[in-house]
Amino acid sequence: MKVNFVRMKSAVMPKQERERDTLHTPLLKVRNVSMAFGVLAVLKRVSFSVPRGNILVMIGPNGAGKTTLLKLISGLLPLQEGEIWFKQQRLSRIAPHRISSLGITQLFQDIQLFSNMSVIENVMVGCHLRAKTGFMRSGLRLPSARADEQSIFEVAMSKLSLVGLEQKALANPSSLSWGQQKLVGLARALATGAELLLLDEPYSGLLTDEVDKLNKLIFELQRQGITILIVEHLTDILMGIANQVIVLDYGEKIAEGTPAEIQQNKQVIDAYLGGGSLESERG
Amino acid sequence: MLVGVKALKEIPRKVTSANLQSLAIALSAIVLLTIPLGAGPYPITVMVDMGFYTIITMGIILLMGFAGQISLGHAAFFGCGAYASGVLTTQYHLSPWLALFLAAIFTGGIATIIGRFMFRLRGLILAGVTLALNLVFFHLVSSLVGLTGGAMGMMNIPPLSLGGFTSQNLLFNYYLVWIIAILLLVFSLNLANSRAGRALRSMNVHAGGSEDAAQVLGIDIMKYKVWAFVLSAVYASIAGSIYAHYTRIIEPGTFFVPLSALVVIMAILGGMASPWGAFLGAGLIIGLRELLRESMPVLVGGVTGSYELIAYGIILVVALLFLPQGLISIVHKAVPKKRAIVNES
Amino acid sequence: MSRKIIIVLMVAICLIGGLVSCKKPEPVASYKIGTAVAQSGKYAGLGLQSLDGMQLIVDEINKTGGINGIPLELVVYDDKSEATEAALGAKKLIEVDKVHALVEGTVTALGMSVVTVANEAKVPTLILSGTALLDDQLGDWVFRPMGSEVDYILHNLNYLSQDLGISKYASLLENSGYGQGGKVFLPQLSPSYNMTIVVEQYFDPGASDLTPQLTNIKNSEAQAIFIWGSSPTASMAVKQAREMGILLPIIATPPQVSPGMVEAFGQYYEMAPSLVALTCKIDIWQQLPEDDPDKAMYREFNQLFTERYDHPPAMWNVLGAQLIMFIEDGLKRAGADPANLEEARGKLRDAFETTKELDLLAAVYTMSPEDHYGGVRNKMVLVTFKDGEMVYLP
Amino acid sequence: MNFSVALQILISGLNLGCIYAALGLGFFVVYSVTRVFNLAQGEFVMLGGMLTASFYTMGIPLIPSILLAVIITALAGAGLYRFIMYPARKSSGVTKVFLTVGFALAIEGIALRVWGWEFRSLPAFFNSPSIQLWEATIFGQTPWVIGVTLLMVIGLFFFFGRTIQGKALRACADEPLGARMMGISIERMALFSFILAAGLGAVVGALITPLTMTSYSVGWPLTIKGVLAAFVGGITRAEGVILGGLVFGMIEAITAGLIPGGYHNAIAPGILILVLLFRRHGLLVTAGRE
Repeated sequence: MKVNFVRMKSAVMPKQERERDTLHTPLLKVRNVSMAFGVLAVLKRVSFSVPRGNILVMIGPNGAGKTTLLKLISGLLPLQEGEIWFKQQRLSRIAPHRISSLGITQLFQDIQLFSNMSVIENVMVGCHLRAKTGFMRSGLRLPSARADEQSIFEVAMSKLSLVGLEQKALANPSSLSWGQQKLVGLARALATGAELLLLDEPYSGLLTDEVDKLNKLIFELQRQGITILIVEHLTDILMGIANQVIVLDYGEKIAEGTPAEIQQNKQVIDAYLGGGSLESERG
Repeated sequence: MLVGVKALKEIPRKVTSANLQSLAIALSAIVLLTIPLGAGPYPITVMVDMGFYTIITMGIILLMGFAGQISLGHAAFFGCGAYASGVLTTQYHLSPWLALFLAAIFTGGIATIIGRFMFRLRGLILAGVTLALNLVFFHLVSSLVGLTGGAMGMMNIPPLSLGGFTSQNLLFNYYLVWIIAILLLVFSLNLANSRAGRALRSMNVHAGGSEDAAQVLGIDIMKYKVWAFVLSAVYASIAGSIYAHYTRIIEPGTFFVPLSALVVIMAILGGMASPWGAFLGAGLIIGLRELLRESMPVLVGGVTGSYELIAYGIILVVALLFLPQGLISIVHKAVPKKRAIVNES
Repeated sequence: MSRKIIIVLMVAICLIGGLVSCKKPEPVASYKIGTAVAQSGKYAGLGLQSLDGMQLIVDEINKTGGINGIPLELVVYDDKSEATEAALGAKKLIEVDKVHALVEGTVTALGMSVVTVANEAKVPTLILSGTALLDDQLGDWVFRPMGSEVDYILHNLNYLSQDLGISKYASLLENSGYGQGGKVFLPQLSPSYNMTIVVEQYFDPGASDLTPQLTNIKNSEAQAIFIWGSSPTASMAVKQAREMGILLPIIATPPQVSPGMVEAFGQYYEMAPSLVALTCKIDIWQQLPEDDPDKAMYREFNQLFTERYDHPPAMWNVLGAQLIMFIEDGLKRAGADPANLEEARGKLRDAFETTKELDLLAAVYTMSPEDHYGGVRNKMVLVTFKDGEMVYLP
Repeated sequence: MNFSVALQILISGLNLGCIYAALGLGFFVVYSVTRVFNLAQGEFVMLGGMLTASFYTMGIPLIPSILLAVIITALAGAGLYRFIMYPARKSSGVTKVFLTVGFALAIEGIALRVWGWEFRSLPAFFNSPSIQLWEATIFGQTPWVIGVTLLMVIGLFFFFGRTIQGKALRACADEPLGARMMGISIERMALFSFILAAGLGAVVGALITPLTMTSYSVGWPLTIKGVLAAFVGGITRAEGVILGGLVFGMIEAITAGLIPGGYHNAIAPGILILVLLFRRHGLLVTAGRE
């Protein structure tokens, strides 16, 4: 019995359109996005675009609306105003899981690993979109379900070894260090096969050697063609890896450019850093 | 590093602790199937009842323990199966087996429709909606006298029969109920360690899951909630159909809120982390009831109803206080912890 | 530490629960009557009252040397007002306690739940419920020596049409198994008295306000109201009707004139035209004429009961008691050996089936192999209310 | 439908609505402080009714009877918190709900033991006579039900909105950590909420006994109705509970008067389900306030 009553909405593009989607058009376009919780405006007409293969870093102090923006892109919050385009597909009124199936996934600031599962199972959940086995086939353990399971497992293991944690496959996530948990979260996100990775403060709480490891990993992912959007309030670490930097302050984009440009930007230094230099901002 | 990758080419059985599970299934199957050899008809009757509770509770564990959604109205689905079976066999003269099957489909269909709307809600409010559903069901079957016999109940439901045995035979029922219970257990365990089961567990916010994380990984949480709900309703419906063909008389009072609450209590006390919890929880509560039925006349003599009620309430409270994770947590502690197999190689 | 103890206890409970239910039966030296009626849950009132009556008669019989020299034993379980528990209780009485006869079910749903069990185990069983709706379902081993609601419908309709000359009435029925009897039989039987039900209303047992229903009745052409129910709401309906100024004659069912209800609502019952109900003679036995053959019987029962329980008996006490008397009569005639269980059960069943004109407190019984329910003539009387008293209406 | 029927239905709905609203308030008080859904609330109502009726029949005047009943029931509420909910404060929400179920069962058993199965009643408070309003009737007890419910609502509003104690209570649920830092003892507040809920329940019990009579077994049906009323209006706000109770009562009165054949019992909860599905946080509570 095939178990699939997913509504095939406009979320999936026709194949031709997808092919027209060339490397030249940005992978992600955010246009005039505003967001308010009640009377509190969190984002004010923010626009930017991320070309394919870029690493975009968005910085801004706590409360600048960075996390909200990520949640709008991944669909966890409903878009109130403005447009978000992904691969020529407009993301509005699309459920988060459909957005994920289009190729966007997110690593949360608090990771949100599933503590009721082992590490490998966590990553296997990330492989959800790679198989179709439904309830009946799973429950009856049909050969097709087992084959699916095996392939999911292999993918999950490969992602886990990519982040160097295959030794911990059977551990419970809560027994890992914070840095290791971040890596598991990353492996889980990678397992979805997403083209755009949204990382919400991936560096927070990491030790120095873990930061280096993560940096290497991010470069490796970029090399594999994955586009990455990082949100961070620590700044100096990121300047080395970013292709493009955006500064948000109280919901407004106050600057955009290369790391070097941003470091020189007067407005950023005045408004956001209060006159201090970016280097001194290290927490 | 590479050693580890090699060692884990296959899904380790220990990830799913499949070896232990199969052993436990085999053992309990043997125990359950041999009990009748040594027990009189009364304990077997009690065990048949326990089987019904076990099946419904397993559904509750799928819904609450896996998907993390609460239901206080599963007696309605139990009743839905029972009444659908009853109506189809007495009014339309279908074969009881066909009726059982159709009843499950019918109940599943109803649960799908309800679930589609209901899971726009979350948390405790689901308890309210399911409770109200139970009320609606109860009053409907009590009022539809022509179809269901109303408050008096429905009688003369034909028994299930197979190879010359009918469910007028107690042992036939015993084996039928427990074989189905074990099959559903295997189904549930398979599910637990599969793509669908992981998806369910990933969104269980009460047990360390996260709906947001599940969604950004591509899981349609609405669809999975509805599926968990439908499956649990179908479990209850199957139990209900067998119950109807076994007692051959059903009345609305059986399918009311107390039963809905009872199966949730069984799920909590058995433990919601695993379908095994259903066996433990049903065993504990039914054992307790029998113990009270047996001991109270000796302790206080004569009319004991109120004492039984008091003792039952107190023991329930004590059990919930001291076993918040259910009996299964003790079993999990007793079983040696899984070691990472990579380290072994 | 204490947690471990509790856990061990929990497991022990499971095991012991299983073990004790396997215990060996004791040798049979007495006639055993098993009963699993409601001692808790919503029907506990009926169950506990009938138990009081049963226990009284059992002890009385044993004081006078038992039946044919063999003592009588009453084994009691609680059916918790649940059908599954009732069936389970019956099963336990049959299989573990090895009873010779069963008394079950204070309400229909509970009573009927043991029918299958009793017939399969071949145990003569009496069920206590008062509706005739399911009499064709009883089978070979189940008896319902309780009479039928048709009796009191006929009596009451007769009173309404002959004495009061009423042809249009309203029915106000409880949504319950008990009310279902009225729902089915009232429309069936009314035409034979040239009566029509002009409006049919329902209420939930436990409802607190029946004014919408009563307003509908008030606005109809009804000349009388037949209120049918066993919950206090059915009695409260009378109060609410009177307070709303509905001064139509009201006919009630026996539960509504039980002592507790009369105490609570008596002042409304006697508002003119005072309530009329058919009930058991026990309620007004003192007012029976001296030549009434039952008066002595009631006097004696009343004395026995009051001595033991410190309050006068009510209808359900009598019903419980007289079922034990019914069994006593059967056992006397069966003369079975209690040790030979199967034979004794068979003989007792046959004895029940040959019950002839057995005149007990509240009914006269005649049974036959074909009819396990019909030949019961309830000795019921019409009562009304006056000066705070229930008054016999000859 | 003519005027008298409509008016009578309105009055009946108001009467029922106030009863359900008053029932729901007990859930609200406990829920808003502890986030526990107390399914023993109906048993408090039962205790209140039974105790008041017992004291009253012993010859104690009405008001002292009610006061005594409220005190004893409040003690039961304190016991529920101190011996069951407090030790279980770290348990999951579902476990807590069923702890209250266990307590309720035990209370029902004790009531059956102590008072037996008999129904008990009270006369309308101070023997208030029923009133004729055009062609409709208002029972003597109905003004008392409405009035006391109103008083309880106003009292709760004042208490939660104006008094320090009440604000502290609310803070416990909204910001447990903050409340603790402010030096508020969450445990003491929770204890207080159970006492308050039990006391309110007892008052409701005394209020409805003249209308419905009471016995050991009335607790569960009342709990179920109270739960639904509380849910439909929005359990997080007192106004929501009141509105929910009134809506529920009104639906019951209308369907009881207009739907033939006993189906009206299925309709009220059915409508409630619809309300919840389309206004998922209850009638009053706006989205975003979960």
